[in-house]
Amino acid sequence: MTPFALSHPVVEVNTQPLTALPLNLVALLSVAHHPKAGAVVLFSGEVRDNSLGKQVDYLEYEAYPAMATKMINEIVNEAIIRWRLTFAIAQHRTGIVKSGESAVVVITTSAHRTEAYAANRYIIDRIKHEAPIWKCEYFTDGTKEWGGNCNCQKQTGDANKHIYEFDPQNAEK
Amino acid sequence: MTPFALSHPVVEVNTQPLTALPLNLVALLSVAHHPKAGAVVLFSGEVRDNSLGKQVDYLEYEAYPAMATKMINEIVNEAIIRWRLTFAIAQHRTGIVKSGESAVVVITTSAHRTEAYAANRYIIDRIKHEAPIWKCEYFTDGTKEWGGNCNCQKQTGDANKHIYEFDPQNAEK
Amino acid sequence: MTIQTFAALKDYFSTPYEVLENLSLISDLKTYLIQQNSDAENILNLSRFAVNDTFVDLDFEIKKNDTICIIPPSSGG
Amino acid sequence: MTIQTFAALKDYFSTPYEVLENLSLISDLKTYLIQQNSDAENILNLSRFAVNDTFVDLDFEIKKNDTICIIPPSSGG
Repeated sequence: MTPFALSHPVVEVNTQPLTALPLNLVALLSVAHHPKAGAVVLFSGEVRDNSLGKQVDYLEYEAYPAMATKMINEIVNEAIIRWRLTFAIAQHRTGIVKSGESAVVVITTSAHRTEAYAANRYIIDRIKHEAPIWKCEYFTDGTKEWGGNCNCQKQTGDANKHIYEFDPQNAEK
Repeated sequence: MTPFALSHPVVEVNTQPLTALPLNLVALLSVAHHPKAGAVVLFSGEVRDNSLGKQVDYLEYEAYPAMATKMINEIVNEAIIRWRLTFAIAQHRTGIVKSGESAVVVITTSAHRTEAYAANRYIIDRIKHEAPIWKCEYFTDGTKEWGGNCNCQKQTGDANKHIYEFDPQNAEK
Repeated sequence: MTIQTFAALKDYFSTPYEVLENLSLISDLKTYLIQQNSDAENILNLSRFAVNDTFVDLDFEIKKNDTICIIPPSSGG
Repeated sequence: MTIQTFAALKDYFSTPYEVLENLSLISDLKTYLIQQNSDAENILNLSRFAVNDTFVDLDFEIKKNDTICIIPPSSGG
């Protein structure tokens, strides 16, 4: 928990990379303002009510906290340096997340918008592919499935080589 | 003003493309949830404290309301169809906007994230280049400047042909 | 004929701006405005013309009672 | 030697999982685990190994008291 000053009272905003509590997008967004930032991009990954053609009841996210925390911090810091961001944060929820709730949030800010968009996309892609966090889908029919695994290795032949949907090089031009 | 039901009380959220009131990102974000949407992307264009090497006091946005409203609606609807979004909204502020305040917000939601990012970027780029909205920068030294004009025509030779920083075709692959 | 101008254009032509001549095409209007204020030539070359809230080309024929707006380059966002 | 497993891997090896043999390389551990439960071969081939919270290659030498985690493919977000 990091204390900081908002417009009036001093509030505590949970900025940990992993949290078992509901993600507070509003509080995180309020931390993101920066006088040198002309662009703020927020991504929220939310739980859909359907997956694999079945009705989703809820998801449960398991994480290996030590490595996931370290990795998310590293990814965010790398993005801050690479795109000269004024601010960046990523937070992933663990435990049960219901349909319509946010499972992960990424906020990036920069002087101009190209960098904020590119960095935001880079951070979520890397978290999704690389951070030791796993999703288990529980369906309304009572079945469950460990799901949405990163399958890049089948194509790259290396568990540490990923194919991202988005090419950050291209976004930098 | 569109009435809709939030978790508890029924509130009114201003969803007009143009507004002279401060942009309420939180209220707009609360409208954006959709049970089929796995991805929510929010862009906020905020007033920086500096521009052209000078300290910015405030900006003043002038719009031609009839055309700007029509155009923003058309751009948003085009993006909804093109990327099969579950939701999209864009709102631009008019009048005086102070440093740190949001001048424009775009929210897009879709089943998967590629579409929400691409559509969001597409909407803000088109609004910035094409909508009849003009920014006047007022500096702390007392000077002012009509600024940040779209200059694409100098390269394209056509006031209706723009060069976007971002290529939406590329983002659709 | 009355035209509306916006933003930086207002530094050259107050809004609404009265045009007393009879002009048939948008290109004639543009030529006329440059004659009135040659300093505005650059910004007029970068501006779009709208008639009844729709962008039109320079060869558009102006009808009586048309509402004409001159739209300088956008700078929203 | 004690190893930790996660997510779908827990359906094959409870966590923590005790390995009684003395094994010198991560590749030996992988071979051993496939011998214990051949159904896990596919997911083990897709998993990464971490020693003391750092990813390592298959030729990494296991030291006494190392904390070994087997990390199945990520599915966060």
